[in-house]
Amino acid sequence: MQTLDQERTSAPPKQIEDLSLLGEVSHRTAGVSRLEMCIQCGCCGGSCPSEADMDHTPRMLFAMLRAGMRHAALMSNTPWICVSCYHCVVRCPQNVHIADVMYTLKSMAIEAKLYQDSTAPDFSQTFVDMVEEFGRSFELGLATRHYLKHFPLRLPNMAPMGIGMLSKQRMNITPTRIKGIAQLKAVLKRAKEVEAAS
Amino acid sequence: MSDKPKFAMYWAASCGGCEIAVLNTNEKILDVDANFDVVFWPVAMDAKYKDVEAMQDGSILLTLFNGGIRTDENEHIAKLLRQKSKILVAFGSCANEGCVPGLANLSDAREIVHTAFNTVSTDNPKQVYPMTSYDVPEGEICIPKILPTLKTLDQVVDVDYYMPGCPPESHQIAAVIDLVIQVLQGKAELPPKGSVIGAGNSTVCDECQRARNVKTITSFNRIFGQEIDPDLCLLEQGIPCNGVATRSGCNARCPTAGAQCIGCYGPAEGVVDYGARLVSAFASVIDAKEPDEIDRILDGIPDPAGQFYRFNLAGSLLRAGKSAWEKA
Amino acid sequence: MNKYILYPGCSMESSARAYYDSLKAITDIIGLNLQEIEDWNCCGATEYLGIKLTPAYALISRNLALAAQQADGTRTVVAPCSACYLNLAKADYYMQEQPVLGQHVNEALAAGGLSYKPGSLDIRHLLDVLVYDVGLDTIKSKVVRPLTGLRVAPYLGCMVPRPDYEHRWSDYEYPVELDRLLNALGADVIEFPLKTECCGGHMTQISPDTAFELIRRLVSAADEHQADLMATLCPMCQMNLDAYQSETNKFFHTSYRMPVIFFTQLMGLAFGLEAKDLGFGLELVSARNALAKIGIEHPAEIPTGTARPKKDGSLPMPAPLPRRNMHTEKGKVVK
Amino acid sequence: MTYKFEPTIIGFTCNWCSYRAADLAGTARIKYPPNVRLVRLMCSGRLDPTFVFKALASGADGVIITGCHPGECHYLEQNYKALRRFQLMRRTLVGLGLEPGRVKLIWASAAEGARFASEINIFVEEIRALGPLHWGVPDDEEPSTVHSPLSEMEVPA
Amino acid sequence: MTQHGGTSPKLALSESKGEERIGVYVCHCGTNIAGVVDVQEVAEWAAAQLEHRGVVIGREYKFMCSSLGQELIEKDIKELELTRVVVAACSPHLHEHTFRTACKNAGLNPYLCELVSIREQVSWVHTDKAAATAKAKAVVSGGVERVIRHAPLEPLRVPIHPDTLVVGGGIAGIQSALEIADAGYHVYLVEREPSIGGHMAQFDKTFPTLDCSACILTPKMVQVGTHPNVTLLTWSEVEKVDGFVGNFTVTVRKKARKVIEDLCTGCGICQEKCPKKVIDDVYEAGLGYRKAVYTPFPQAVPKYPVMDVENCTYFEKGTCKACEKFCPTNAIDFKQQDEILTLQVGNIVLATGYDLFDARRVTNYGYGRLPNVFTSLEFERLSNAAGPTNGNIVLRDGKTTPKAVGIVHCVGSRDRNFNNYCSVICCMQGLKFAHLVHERTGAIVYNFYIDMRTAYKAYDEFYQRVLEEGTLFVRGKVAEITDVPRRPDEDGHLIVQVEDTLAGKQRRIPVDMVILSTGLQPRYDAKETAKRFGLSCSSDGWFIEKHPKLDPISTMTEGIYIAGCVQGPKDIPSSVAQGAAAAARVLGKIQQKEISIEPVRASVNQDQCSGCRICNNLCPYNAISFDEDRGVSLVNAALCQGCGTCVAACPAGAISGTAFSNDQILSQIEGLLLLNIDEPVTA
Repeated sequence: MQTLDQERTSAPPKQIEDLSLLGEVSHRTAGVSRLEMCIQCGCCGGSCPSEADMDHTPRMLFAMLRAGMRHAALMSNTPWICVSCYHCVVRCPQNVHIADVMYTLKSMAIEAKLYQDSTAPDFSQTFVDMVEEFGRSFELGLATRHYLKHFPLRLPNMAPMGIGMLSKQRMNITPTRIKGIAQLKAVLKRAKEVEAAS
Repeated sequence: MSDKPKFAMYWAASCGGCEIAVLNTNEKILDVDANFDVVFWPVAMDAKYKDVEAMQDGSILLTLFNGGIRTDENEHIAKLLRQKSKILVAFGSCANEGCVPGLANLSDAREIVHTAFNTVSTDNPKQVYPMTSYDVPEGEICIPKILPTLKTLDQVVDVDYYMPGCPPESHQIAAVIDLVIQVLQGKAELPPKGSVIGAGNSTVCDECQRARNVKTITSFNRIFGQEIDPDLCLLEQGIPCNGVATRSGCNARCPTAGAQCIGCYGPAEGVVDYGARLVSAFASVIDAKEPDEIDRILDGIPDPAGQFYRFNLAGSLLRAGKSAWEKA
Repeated sequence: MNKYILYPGCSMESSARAYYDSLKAITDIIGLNLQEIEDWNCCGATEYLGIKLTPAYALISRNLALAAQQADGTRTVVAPCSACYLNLAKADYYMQEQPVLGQHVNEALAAGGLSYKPGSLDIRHLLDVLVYDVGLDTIKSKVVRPLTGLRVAPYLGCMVPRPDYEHRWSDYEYPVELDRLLNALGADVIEFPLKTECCGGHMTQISPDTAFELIRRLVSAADEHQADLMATLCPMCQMNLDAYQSETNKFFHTSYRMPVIFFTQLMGLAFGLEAKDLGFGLELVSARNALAKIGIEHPAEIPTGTARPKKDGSLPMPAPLPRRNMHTEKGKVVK
Repeated sequence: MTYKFEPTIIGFTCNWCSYRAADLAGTARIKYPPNVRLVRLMCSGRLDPTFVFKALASGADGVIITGCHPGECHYLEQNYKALRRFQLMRRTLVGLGLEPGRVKLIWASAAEGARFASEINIFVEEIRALGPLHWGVPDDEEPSTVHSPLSEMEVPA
Repeated sequence: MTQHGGTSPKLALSESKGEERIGVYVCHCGTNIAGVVDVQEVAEWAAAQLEHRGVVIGREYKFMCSSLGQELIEKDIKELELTRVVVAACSPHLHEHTFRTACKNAGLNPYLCELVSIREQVSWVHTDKAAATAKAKAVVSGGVERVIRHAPLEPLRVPIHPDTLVVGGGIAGIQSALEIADAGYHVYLVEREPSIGGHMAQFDKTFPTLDCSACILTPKMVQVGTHPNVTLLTWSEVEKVDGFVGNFTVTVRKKARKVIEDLCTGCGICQEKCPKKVIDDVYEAGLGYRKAVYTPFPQAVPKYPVMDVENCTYFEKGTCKACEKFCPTNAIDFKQQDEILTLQVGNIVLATGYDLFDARRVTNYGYGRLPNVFTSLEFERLSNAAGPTNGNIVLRDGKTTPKAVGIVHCVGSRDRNFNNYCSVICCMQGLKFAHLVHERTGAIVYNFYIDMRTAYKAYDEFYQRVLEEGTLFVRGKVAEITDVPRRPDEDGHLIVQVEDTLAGKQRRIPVDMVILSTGLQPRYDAKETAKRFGLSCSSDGWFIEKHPKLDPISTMTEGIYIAGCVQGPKDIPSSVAQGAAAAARVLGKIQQKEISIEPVRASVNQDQCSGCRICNNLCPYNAISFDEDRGVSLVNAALCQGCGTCVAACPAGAISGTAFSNDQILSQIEGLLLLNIDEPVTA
C-alpha cells in the first residue's frame, strides 16, 4: 500500500490535470455525486463495516482525490472492500453519493489497470461476462471459476457448502439463457459505444 | 351655397347604425339643417369624393366620422376629411375603438377574405376571389384593397373629439348638436381637444339603478337559464356585466332592461386598456384561493377575449394582431 | 386484487428458491397478483456498476423498459430481492436526477428497440407492498397458526432501507416494517439492533475473512438475543448467513446454529401451509428445532429486547418517535 | 445585419419578498441572464394587467410576475388577488393569440435569492424556446399604392 | 381631460418632452458596479440619448453615496435647476433615503428622486459586460421615464402608541422588557409557559464563566415580575395582530390557570397535595416529574401555579379536588375560563426563542432506544442542583455514576438530513459538559467534534482549560452509538463508533454515558407565528431580519423587532445584546412620538367612481368604505397601507395610488424597453 507520504515523495511532479481528478470522478458517477461537498467529517469511515480491511477510509480517499493523487487513489483497495451497505450514504451530512463514487473508482481503476489485488476485479468481470453471455447470473459457474482461480486452497473447506447447495438444488447445474439475449447484447454494445463517446 | 358652417358625416367600416342614431334625434335634425350646410353625407345625399377634394382645406366646420379603417378607401377618405375639416369627431364605437369590425383583428386579413368567399355558406365552386383591379373592355375596374388590420380613426389621423357608443345615444347626439350650435352662437366654449364628448365621466354603474353590495363571485353564468333578481346588480348574480368598466352616458340602458352591459361606450376616462380593467376587476372579486377552484370559476367565461374586447379590440394595447406562432 | 409487475431476479430461481416457492404459495391467500416480467435479465447485482456505468444502467433499464411495455393497468414493479430492488430503484432515480444518464441509457436501449422514460414506474420492495398495500390487518386476518413462542430476529440487511431515495421506509437504520409484519404473524419479535447491518455482500467471494467477521457479528448478536431463527428478505443475506455459517464457525472456532429463513416462509407457516411447500429444508442450517417450538406448549416467558430500567429511582425515557415518513417531514418536530 | 434573438423580459416584483430576493441574489452574487428587467411594485396585488399588456405591446417577449408565497403576503392576502388576475389574464392573452407560456407567475420569499435566480434562468430559456413575440403591428404591410384614382369612384352607399 | 384610450404610446412620450430638467447619476460603487458595467458609457448615453426626455446632465462618480457624491447632486440641483434626479446605484432598500435627503437639502422635494438598482440587479448578477451595460442603460431609461411622472409628496406622520408588546419571556425578552420599562414606558410581556425564564432557567452553568444560570437569571425575573411598568401575561398567547407601526391592536388569549391570581399566595400547598404525577416534558426536559397543578420551578415568576387540565384527576374523573380542599385562600377555581385581552401597542419585540432539535430523529445515535444516551437539555437538568437528581450526574438507572462519557457535537446540525446550519452554541455547550462531568464524576470524557468553533471572548480559553483537564478530543462525526459489543471489553457499554479523522482509522470507544450536544431549531410553530405577525422566515425557519449585517434587529415590517434565537441560533450574551438593542430601537421610536412613513397611499376620484363596489372587500385593513348617500367608495388614508391592490382592481380607473401610479409604472416599462438586447450576428 502506498501511503500519503510515499505519494508525496515518490510520485512524479504533479500534473495540472490531476487537479481535475475530483471533477472527473464526480462527472463519471451516476446521479449527482456532490463529491465536492465533502466536509471531511469522517462519518463515512466511522460507519463502514469493513473499514478495518481498507487502505484508506472513504473520507481520506476523497481528500486524496481532492489533492489530485490519482495513482494512490486508484491503487487504494478501499472501493474494492466497500460492501455497498449504504450506511455512509444515508448518514453523510452532505448527501455525497459515496457508494456510487466507489463504483466509479473501481471502473476507473480497471480502466487504468491500477489495483493491487485482482480478486475483486476478476470476480466482477467474471460475473459480468456470464451476464453478458446468458442474460442471467450463473452462480455455480461463477463460484467455481472464481474460487479455482483465487482461493484454490479454500476450495476443500468450501466443498461441503457447495455440495449442500447443489444437493438442495439451490444452484443450477446449467446456466439459463434469456430469449432476448441478442437484444440485450445489442443494447450493451451500444451502451459501451455511448460510454466511450461521452 | 349658403354661408352657414359646413357639416359632413362619413361612414367607413361600420353598420350604418350611427346614421340611424343621428336621424333618431327626431326634430333636432332640423337644427342641424338650420345651422349647417350639409356638404357631404353619403348615406343621406349624393356626393363625389372629388367634390370634397375640391374643397378648401379646413372648410368643413364639423365632420362626424363613423366606422373603422378597414380598407385603403377608408383610410384615404379619413385623411381627406381630416384635411378638409376644422373639427373631426370620431363618432361611434367603430371610429373610436374598432367595435365589432375590430374583432376581425383576431384573424389574418387573408383568413377573413377566405372565410367570406370560401366557406360552407358561400357557394364558390370556382374559387373566385375579388381582385383589387380587373381589366374589362371598358377599362380597369378597381375596388378598395383590404388592410392587414382594422384601425381606429385616431390610429390614422389626428382626431379632435371622441364620441363613443354603439351607436351613440340619440339624446347624447342631440346634446352635442346643441353644444356646437351654442358655440357657434358664442354662448359656449368647445371642450379641450382630445376630449370625449356626449358621454359621462364615470362608468355605467353610476347610472344603473340596481342595488349594489360588496361583491364575491363564486361562479359566472350566462344570463338565460336562471332566475335574475331585477333589482340587484347583475355582476353580483354572476352575470359578467361589463358596466363596471364601461363609460357612462347611455343611462345604463342594457342593465335597466335586464341585459348585461357589453361595453359599447368603451373605457372610462384615463383608462389605457379597457379589457385589462375588466380582467382585473372580475378576477379581484372571485371568491377562491386555490388555482383549481379559480379555474373552475373562470370556466364560466368561455371566451375572455370576446367578453372583454368586444368593442375595444382595435383600440386595445395589444390590438390583437396575430402573433407569429399561429401563422402556418 | 392488487396487481403488480414482478421482477424476481436470478437468485429466486436458484439459491433463494425457498423465497420464491413460499412467495408463490402465499400470494393467493393475501390477494396479491404478481405478473412476472417476460424475459427479464439479471440486474447486474453490485458487480456491473463497478465496471462500466452506462452498460450497467442499460442492463438494469432493459428490465424497466420491458416492465413498462408489459405493464397492464399498473405502474408498480415489485422486487423481492434487495439488490434487484435497489438497482431498479436507483436506476430510475438517478436517470431523473441526472437526465444525461437517462439519455445515454435510452440511446443504448434504442439499439434493442426499447425505451424507458425515467419516473414512469414505481419500484417497490415486496415487504413495502405487503405492509403498506396489502396491509397488516389483511395479513393478520389470514393467520390461522400464530407463530406464538417463536423468537424471531428480523433482519433486513442494507439495500432495502438504504439509500431509500424515494422515502418509502420508516427509517434508514431501524425500520420497523418487518418487525410489525412478524408481529402480525404472532411471532415474538426480538428488538434486533443489527437488523440493517451488513451481511458481507460479495465479500464472501472477494475477501472471505472480511465477510466472516460481518457474518459472525450478526449471528452472534441473534444468538445473544436468544433468537430461534433470523427472518430475512434478501437472498444474498440468506445465502451468506446460512451457507457460510459453518465456514464462519470454523474460522472463529464457534458453534452457532442459527437458522436463517425468508419472512415469506414464516408467513406461509402462519397461514397454515405445510412447511414442505414453503421451501423449508432448503436451508443449510436447519430450522427443525425452531419449528418444533411452534404449536407445542407455550415456553416460559423470556424477557424480550433490552429491558427498560426499573421504575424506582430511574429516570424516564423519551417517548418513541412516530415513524412512517419521518424523513419527508423534515424539520417538523413531533411532540 | 441579422440579430441573434435574445428575449427581453419584464419582471414585476413585490417590494417585500421577490424584490428582496432579487437583492439577495445580488448580494450572494448568484448569476442569471441579463434578459430580465425588473419593476418594483409594493405588492403583487398592485399588478394591473395593463402593465403586462403594456410590456408585451412595447417589445417584451415575456413577463414574469413574482410575489410572496400564498399565505405569506406582507399585506395579508393580496397575492391571492394577483393569482386570480393572473389566471384570468393568461386566459385572455391566449384568446388574443398569445402563447400561455409568455406570462408566468412564481412565488419567491425574501429569503429565496437562489430560487429567484433559478426561476429567471428557467423562464429566460422558456421564452428563448418560444422565440420573439411578433404582434402583427398594424403598420406591418402598408397597402400598395391605390391603382385607380379613388375620386372617380362612385361613393358606395 | 386626459388622453383617450387607444392613443399610441409614442404620442404619450412626446407630450412631456423637455418639461422636466433631469440629472442622471451613475455610481461606480468602487468596482462593485464599475467592474461589470461601463458606468461612463451609461452616463454619457443617458445625457445624449435621453436629452429629448429632459436629461440635462449625466454623471458618474466613484461613490455616489459618499458625502462628496451627494454634494455633487446638490450642487447640480441648484446650478442646473434640476427638477428630477435619477441615481443608478444600489438597491433602494439601502440608499433611497440617502439620495432623497440630498435632494431635500438642495431644496428639491425628496420624492422627485428615483434610485434604480444597477448593483444587486445588474453588476452583481451578470458577467457579460456589454449585456450588463445595456441592461443598466435600460434600467436608467426606466428610471428617467418614471421620475418624469413623479409628483412632489410629503411623508405621512403617524403617532406612536407608547406601549410595547414583548412576546417571549426568555432572557432576550426579559432584557428587552426591562430596558423599556426602566426607561419609563409600559410593556406587556406575553409568555406561553406558566413562568418566564425560558431555556436559560433550565441550565445549570453558563459558559465560559461557569456562572450559575439561576443565580444570574432569577434577579432579572423578579424585576420583571415586580416592575410597575410591566404587565406580565404568562400562560398566554398572542392570537391576532392588526394595525401597523405605532398602532398595533393585539389580541391575547390568557389561558385559564384555574387559579385565582388575586387570592393565590404561591404557598405551594396545592402542588404538594396534588396526587397526580406527570412527566415534565418542558422544564425537566422529560427527565423529571411535576404535579397536575404546578409551578415549573421554585423560582418561577409569577409564583402562581397553573393547572394542567389534561392530566388533572378531577377533569379526568370528576373527583379529587385535593388542591381545592387544601388551598388556604380558596384560590382554586375549576370553572375559570380563558380570557381574551385586547392590547394597544406601538411597537412589538418578538423573542420567541428556539426548540431543541429532536434527537430521536438521528436513529443511529439511539436516543430514545438506548437509555444512557442523553440530550443536552436532559444533561442540563441532570447536572442542575435543582434537577431530578439534585445535580448528581448518573445514568438513567438513577444511581450509577458513569466512568466514561462521550459528548457528541453537531447533533442535528450541519447535516443536510436534518438542519443544514451550525447551531453556534453546541461546541461551547459540549465543552461545558465535559468540564462538568470531569469536575463532578472524574470520568474519562471524550468530545467528538467535526470542527471546534470557539469564536468570541474567552471561549477559546475555555477550550484550552478543558483540554488541560484531560478531556480526550476525537475529530470525527460520530457514525453510530450502539450497545452491541464486538469485543469482550465492549460488553455492557455503549460503544461510540467514529472515524478518528486525524488518525485516519475507525475507532469503537466504549463509554457508559453519551451526551448529545443537540442543536437548536426554530420553534415548531415559527411559521404560524411569522404569519400572525406578518413576517417571513428563512427556508430554515428562522425569522428574517431587515439586513443581515446592518440591521439584524428590525424586520421588514416596521414596528416589529426580533431578539434572541428567533432570528437564529445564538448564545446568552448575544441574546441579551439583541434584546437590549431591540429595546433601544423601540425607545427611539416612542420618543419620536410620531414617525414618518412612506406616502404610498390610494385615493378615490369621486367624480369618476361609479360606486360599483368592486374594491369594497379587497382591503385587508378595511380602509375602503362605501358612502351609501353619495354612492361612492372612499379610502381612509390613515388605514391604507399602500399595497395598491384596489388601484389595480378599479374598473373605472377611479382609484389612484401615490408613488406607484399607473402613469409612473407604465412609463417605467416603456423606458425599460427602450433598448432591446438582441446581439448582432456577424454574417
